[in-house]
Amino acid sequence: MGNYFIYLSVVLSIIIFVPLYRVLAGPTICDRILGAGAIATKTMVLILVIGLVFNRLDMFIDITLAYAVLNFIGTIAIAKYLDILGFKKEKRGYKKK
Amino acid sequence: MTTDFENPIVSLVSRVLSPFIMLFALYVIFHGHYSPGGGFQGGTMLAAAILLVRLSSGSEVAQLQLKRGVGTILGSFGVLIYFGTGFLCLLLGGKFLDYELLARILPVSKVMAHNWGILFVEIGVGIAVMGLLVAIYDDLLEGDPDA
Amino acid sequence: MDLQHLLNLLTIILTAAGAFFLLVGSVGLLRLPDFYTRTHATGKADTLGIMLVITGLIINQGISVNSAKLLIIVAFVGLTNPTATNALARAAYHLRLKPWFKKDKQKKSEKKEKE
Amino acid sequence: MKQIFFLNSITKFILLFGFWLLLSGHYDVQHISMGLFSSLFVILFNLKLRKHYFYREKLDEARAKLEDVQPYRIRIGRLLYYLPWLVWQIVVASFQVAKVVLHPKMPIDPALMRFKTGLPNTEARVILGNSITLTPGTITVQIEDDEFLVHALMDASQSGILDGSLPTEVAKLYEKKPGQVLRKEDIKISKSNKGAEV
Repeated sequence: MGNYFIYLSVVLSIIIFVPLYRVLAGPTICDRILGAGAIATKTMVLILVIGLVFNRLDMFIDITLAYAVLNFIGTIAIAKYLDILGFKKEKRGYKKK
Repeated sequence: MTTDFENPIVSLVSRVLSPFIMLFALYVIFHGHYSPGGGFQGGTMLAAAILLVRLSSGSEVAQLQLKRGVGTILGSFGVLIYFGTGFLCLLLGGKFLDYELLARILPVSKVMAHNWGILFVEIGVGIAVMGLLVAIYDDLLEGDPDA
Repeated sequence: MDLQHLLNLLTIILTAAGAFFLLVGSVGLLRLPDFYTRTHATGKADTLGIMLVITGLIINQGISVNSAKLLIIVAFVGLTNPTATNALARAAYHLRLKPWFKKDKQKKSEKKEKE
Repeated sequence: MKQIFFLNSITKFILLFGFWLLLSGHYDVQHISMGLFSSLFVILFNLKLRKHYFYREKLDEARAKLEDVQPYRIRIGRLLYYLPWLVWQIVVASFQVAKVVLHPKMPIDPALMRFKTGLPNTEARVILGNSITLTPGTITVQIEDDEFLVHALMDASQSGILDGSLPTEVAKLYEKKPGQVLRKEDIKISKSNKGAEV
């Protein structure tokens, strides 16, 4: 059972690299942020599994919660910035017409 | 102005989550010596909970939670708590932040005095970090009509 | 085959299934054609993946404080993941990101064939 | 109204304190008193914000006055049925996405749908929006007042909205016998960038 979780953490850390392609190549900025969010989700799982490997799950759960909160707030902040950017673009377009 | 950008989903979810994030931050501050964390991390999470409401509901509405000028004052106050605890130990005849001497004023044993001293310092650091982070956010947005 | 073995087996199945869905979410992120369709991959497959892995860990831990905390993480992710997805989708819509449609694609290929 | 607010605050306090007890693994006098203090602090800190009525809630209030009904409150019993149902929907959704993603030809046919619902308040709309995001093949892009803009991945995934089962399920969280939540004539589906009002 102990070995299984080590293998699982290795597999998860390989999976993390898959969305990295979208972050590097993504045609628009939204794609990049989506990829970053996907990486964050997988990192949360990885932290939990590593906590089980080290037998200190109680400690790592707190770290996961903090990570989840900061990930959520970061995504919301960037989304709001892009949202306002879109609104401003729209208004400029209407003025030209 | 803020109603144009208002996203009901984000606004309502953040309002529901913000108190819980705040409580989690206080848990991180108060349990600094059992689990990872302490004053600085807890203060950051507290600031995150406040900034979440500021981001989602607009700066004007969020003044109801924490007013604009208060951030700087809270930051100074936190530093005051930290240094106050340290200097109290100095006044009692020990070194800076020599917690065990607090047992002379507080009606507790030396070990418990050590515990309480660390707690005071962490609360001070937490308040200072929270206040200053919120103050930085507010100062960056000063005069921005879209905030 | 006693109870402990059964629970271990259940943990392994659930966590492996969760890892599979996390992989599916990532592959979807690579293969799907535009931003809006990619949000489908992360918004759903990732949520189920994290839920499955955490359910496996809860079974591994039994009834304890840790399990309750893990449940809190599930609730938190279940609430925030769709919210963040929606916030990003809305931002993309206001940035005038054009969605990908099957018909438009077909028309383009027909034009190319005519030329 | 004041009484309801007071009761709400007490419920919130109990919820927060329960959350503290779950988080903190130490059950002695010092830590529990810290928990009581923290929960009280959080309640007092957010008191003014919770009294504030937001833009959309003002609209809901005005409409409730117009139709002369009590403001709706969520039914806990129904929620206990709704959540497992939603989890099942998430499982189905993920299998569908997995099938589409791993299929060599990727049989997708995206569409944008606009529709209006007769849900009673903002809370209900937010629950519906997040549920749509979690259920098979659909994602909420925008909610404007009553109008939802939804992106659907496949034709098959539109059925949950087209037959109105999901909005009705959400409406049942607030009323025992909801009227017609969704009218079929109101649903607009666009499958092309040309001629769409995007």
